[in-house]
Amino acid sequence: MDALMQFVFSGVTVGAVYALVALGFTIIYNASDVVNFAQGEFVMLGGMITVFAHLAGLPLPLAALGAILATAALGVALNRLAIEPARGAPVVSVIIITIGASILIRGAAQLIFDKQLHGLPAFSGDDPIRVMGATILPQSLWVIGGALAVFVGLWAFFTRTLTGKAVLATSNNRTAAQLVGINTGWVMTLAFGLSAAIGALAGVLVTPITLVSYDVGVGLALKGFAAAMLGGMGNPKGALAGGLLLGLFEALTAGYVSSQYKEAVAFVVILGVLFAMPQGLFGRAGTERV
Amino acid sequence: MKTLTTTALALIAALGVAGPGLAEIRLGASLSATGPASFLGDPEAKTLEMMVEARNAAGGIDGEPVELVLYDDGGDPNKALTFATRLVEDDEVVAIIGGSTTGTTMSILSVAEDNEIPFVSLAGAVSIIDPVRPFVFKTPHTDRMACEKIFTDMAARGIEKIGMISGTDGFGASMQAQCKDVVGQFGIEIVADETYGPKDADMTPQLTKIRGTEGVQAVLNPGFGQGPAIVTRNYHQLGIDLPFYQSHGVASDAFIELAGADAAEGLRLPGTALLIAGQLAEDDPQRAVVQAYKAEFEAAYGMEVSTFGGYAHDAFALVIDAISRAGGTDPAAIRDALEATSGLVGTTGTYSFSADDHLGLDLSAFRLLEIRDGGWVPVD
Amino acid sequence: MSLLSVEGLGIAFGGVRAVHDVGLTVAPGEIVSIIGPNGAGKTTLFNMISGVYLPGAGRVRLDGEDVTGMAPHLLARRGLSRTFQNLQIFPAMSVLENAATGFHLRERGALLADLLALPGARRRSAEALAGARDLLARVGLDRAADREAGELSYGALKRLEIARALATAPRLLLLDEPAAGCNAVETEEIDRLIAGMAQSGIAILLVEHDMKLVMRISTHIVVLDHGEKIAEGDPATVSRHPDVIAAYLGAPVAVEGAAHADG
Amino acid sequence: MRLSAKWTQLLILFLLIALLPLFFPSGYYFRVGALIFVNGLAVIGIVILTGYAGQISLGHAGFAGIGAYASALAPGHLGLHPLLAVVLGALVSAAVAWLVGRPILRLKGYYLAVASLGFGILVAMVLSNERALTGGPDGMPVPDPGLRDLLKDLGLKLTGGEFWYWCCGLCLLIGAWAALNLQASPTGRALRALHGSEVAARTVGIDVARLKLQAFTISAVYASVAGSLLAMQNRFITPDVAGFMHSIEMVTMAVLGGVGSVIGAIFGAVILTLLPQVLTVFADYEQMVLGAVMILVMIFLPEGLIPSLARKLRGRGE
Repeated sequence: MDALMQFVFSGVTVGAVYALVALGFTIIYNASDVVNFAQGEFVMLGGMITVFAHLAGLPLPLAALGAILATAALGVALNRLAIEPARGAPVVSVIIITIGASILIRGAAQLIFDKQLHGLPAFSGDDPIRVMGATILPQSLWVIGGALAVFVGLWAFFTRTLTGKAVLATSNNRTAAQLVGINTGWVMTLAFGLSAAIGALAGVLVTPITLVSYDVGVGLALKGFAAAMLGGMGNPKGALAGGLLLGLFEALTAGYVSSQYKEAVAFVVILGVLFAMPQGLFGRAGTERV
Repeated sequence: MKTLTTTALALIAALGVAGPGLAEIRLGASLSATGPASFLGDPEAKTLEMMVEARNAAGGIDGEPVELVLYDDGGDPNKALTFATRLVEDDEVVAIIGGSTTGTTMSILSVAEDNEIPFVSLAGAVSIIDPVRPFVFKTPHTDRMACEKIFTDMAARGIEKIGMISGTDGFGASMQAQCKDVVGQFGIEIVADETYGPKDADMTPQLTKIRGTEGVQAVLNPGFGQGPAIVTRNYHQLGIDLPFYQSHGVASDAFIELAGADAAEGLRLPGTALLIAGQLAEDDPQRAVVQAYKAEFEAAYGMEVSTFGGYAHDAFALVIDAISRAGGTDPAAIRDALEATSGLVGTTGTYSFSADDHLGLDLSAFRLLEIRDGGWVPVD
Repeated sequence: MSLLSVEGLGIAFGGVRAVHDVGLTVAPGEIVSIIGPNGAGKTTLFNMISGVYLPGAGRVRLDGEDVTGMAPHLLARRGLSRTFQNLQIFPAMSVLENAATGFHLRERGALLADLLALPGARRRSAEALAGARDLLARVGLDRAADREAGELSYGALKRLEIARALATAPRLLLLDEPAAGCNAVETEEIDRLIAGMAQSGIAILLVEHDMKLVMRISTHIVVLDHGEKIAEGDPATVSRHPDVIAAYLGAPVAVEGAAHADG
Repeated sequence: MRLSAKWTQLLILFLLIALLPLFFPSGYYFRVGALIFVNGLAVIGIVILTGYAGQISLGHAGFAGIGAYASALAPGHLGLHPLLAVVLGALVSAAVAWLVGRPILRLKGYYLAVASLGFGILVAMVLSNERALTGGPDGMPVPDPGLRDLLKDLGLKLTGGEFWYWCCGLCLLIGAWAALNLQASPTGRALRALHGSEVAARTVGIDVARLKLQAFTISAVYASVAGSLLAMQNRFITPDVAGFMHSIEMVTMAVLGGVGSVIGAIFGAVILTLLPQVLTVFADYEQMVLGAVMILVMIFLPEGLIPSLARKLRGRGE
């Protein structure tokens, strides 16, 4: 029982990390049908900039805020310079563009920062909290809380605010959105800025747990992407559920089956879900229009 | 179509131009300065560049300047093979240093053997020098020796059953296999054998399993990068109070910082003299070499010196020593001189090669260290 | 006996009944037209008959065999082909190649033979291209054969779709607004083309907004409104049917005018 | 007309392969050439899958991994001649592609991308974890096929680099020939048709699922043979060959050069293989240059370098 509890804690911690990355994917996808493979680099930048600003003497909250703003600005620039000019390109081209952006950002980061691993102090100390014989670190609660807060924020944004609905409208039909007076250029700017900011926030929150270096983005993006697809791309509910499920699968497989093949089991589960539900758990089902 | 041909020719011309100018003694290196193994290759590349510069400032080898042709293979064995070919065929180097990882080393190795160019590897696997290949040498201890060092200490503490948690990256997987291979000789049994991915964020499930395994008396974690730091924290988080061992893969001050001094307190690992440069006894043979390298490197780059940079330091010292003894740049003569190396003091240990030993280190080169109060303390 | 018979066909999207309880039959050589205002469910009906949508209710029979919900490529093997209201051409291929895909059922063969360009594969391909050239001549596109299909005008693409559909040697052809976007001359050509196809024994099911065309060539007309069949019969009967007139703006004179307005 | 276009492309390719060695100052250039040809071969597979049939795979390196490890394992474990091992690898890849492709090709766009990516990662993971068989992440040696010795007996003495240059060059020519055959064949037309419009393709009787599967299988065979060739000439192989980055590299080469064109895609392989070799002096900037090239080409030459440039030239001519 203690063991199961510990596996669940671990799964939820890791799952919240995945969910935070997956949530970052949803806004851009909702506004433009683009899956941004550079999302992992936003997470990396959030962590790296905070670390270096903190080292330079800024207090942690200020460093984190600066990192989030800087990364958001980079997200906006990415949209302006690389995504907007290629609007209407096929999926393969967009994949290549965003992967190119991720390689570019990673290459720049290794020059601007360094190739070393870095950590941040945990926000509320390192003393583990004991619950039913298992332990969890306070920082895990920060990550879980962050994922929930971002989820609630996004959910409210898309369903309760006019701007959020404008984002969805832009994704459904850009021309129609323009006709009803939505400034689609601004919507795209907003979407990339927000996505990058969420990614950077994820970086700030998880760095005390996972550590950060210039090349952590790829792994995080892959897991976040897989989690988002599992849940159904574009749906905040799907991102949260997909991330937590993926984390729990890995932890339980590591605990009860084989730690060596925990990721393999996770991927097999994702493949299985996609075969049964090609749009993911909470995805929009589309009818072919002829 | 004409444009295509012109472009192709222009590119080929560019390839040629990219080669170096003339120099008397040309050394080649292919290291993983970027990519997943950059924690190895980056300090290695920095070390080589620094040492070549220092050497030339001091007049080179017998008055001849040394030129270093350095390529970054990014940890990709396929690229390493291409660069090795380039070093041999195009740059016409007299010796090669490199192969930060076992995979890249195995690729370079075939080129070096075919072309009879001496090659000093910086990778850990025992298969590099066993069986002995005429032109292939290496400077780091083998992973097997690290395992032996750790198991010797465990046996001395009366430990008989251990749990192991290894990274699935090249370093962790290789050491895991070597440790399983030799553990029996020490009367120790591995009763729990877990792994984690190199980018995993939490290893409490694996550690919980190990803790729950009957009879575990100590835990060993072979790996490098963030994995061992996270394992160490999780170990502390779960409140496991069994003796805890890490590998030489994390032998650096940065590790203590990343894992947290609290969590790392009391853990042991096999390291080199570099980690305790300041504590070395006056009569320690390595004292002068180690302190000089540490001071130079830290002054040149403003970052902490690492065990891995030390491997490159030793490889360069060995090759320079062999060239000056060979009295020329004939690769075969350099090889013979390398094999005749005896008692050369490096940062890793004291090297003495022979026809059937191309590593030239013994277990005494490893020092078993314990982390106490955020610093390293030798325990033997 | 009729080639196609449809009984009680219906489908709903998200609770909205798009088509409800529609039945019709088409015999070889017959031209059956489906008319009705925009949104009456004509294209949805086509999509169900041709296997693009799975019907929620009812039966589709071809030669008396139940083919309800059968995949389109299997229906094609049974002799059913169609064109599309919103063009579905292959824009990156040449006009000739577009038409040649219609010969797929006859030219397809061993994959290996195609990879190695064995004589059999080359012969099949050459035959398909020759056949496609003939069909392009028949729809008046022979001069555009080597152009990229994406460059053609709307009306030309409509004819290209007909050529491609004809290439499958259909026994039943579903034409979705073949004359839309065509000028008067082109419409007349299409008119002749359809009549010719019917004469050669092909059963034709037609959706068309050009009422002159429909009245001229149809042997039978089915009128849909709000997804339900409100009338059917020969052109003369249908054009006098009060419900039809009501559906089309509610005035007797509006039948033809309305059709042009919303074409 | 089409036939002659095919032979023009093949002739250019042949002349480049045959004549470039005249300008090679050292054996290293043969090695680079051989690498380009191996990458080119793998990339032709992507042309068939993505360029012709319009399907995405981010896991094709998995098949290269199967081919490479077949070459490494089959001679020792099954006693097969290394050349037969290549064939075995191709057959296993085809079989795996057939089985995996059935379910995953039902997915579209990003969902197909993530499913194929998952497949590739699974293969890399198995190769990395099954240490007893594959040597784990450290890799394993690959036996030499002995063809060089055979040629030596026939009086043709070649260095290793030269031999693999000609061998891979020949394989690339054959691969390009078959892909060009396919493009103009009934199957190729059907593939390109379903790329244009799946609905319309179905209505002319094209069995879309089956044809996608055929394209996936053929492209897997290309990747597998390329993996085998790479393993045999490197004489050592690590699971990197099946890694995610290798999959991305294959797709990038194809898309950069022009995924709809065999020659274009091969040109993409040329660029991406040469890039790290040309940039060795600026190794620190290599990643940034690569990323920038990927973005810029996709924005300004969306069809890829060769087709976009060809179109521009044609536009100027008219």
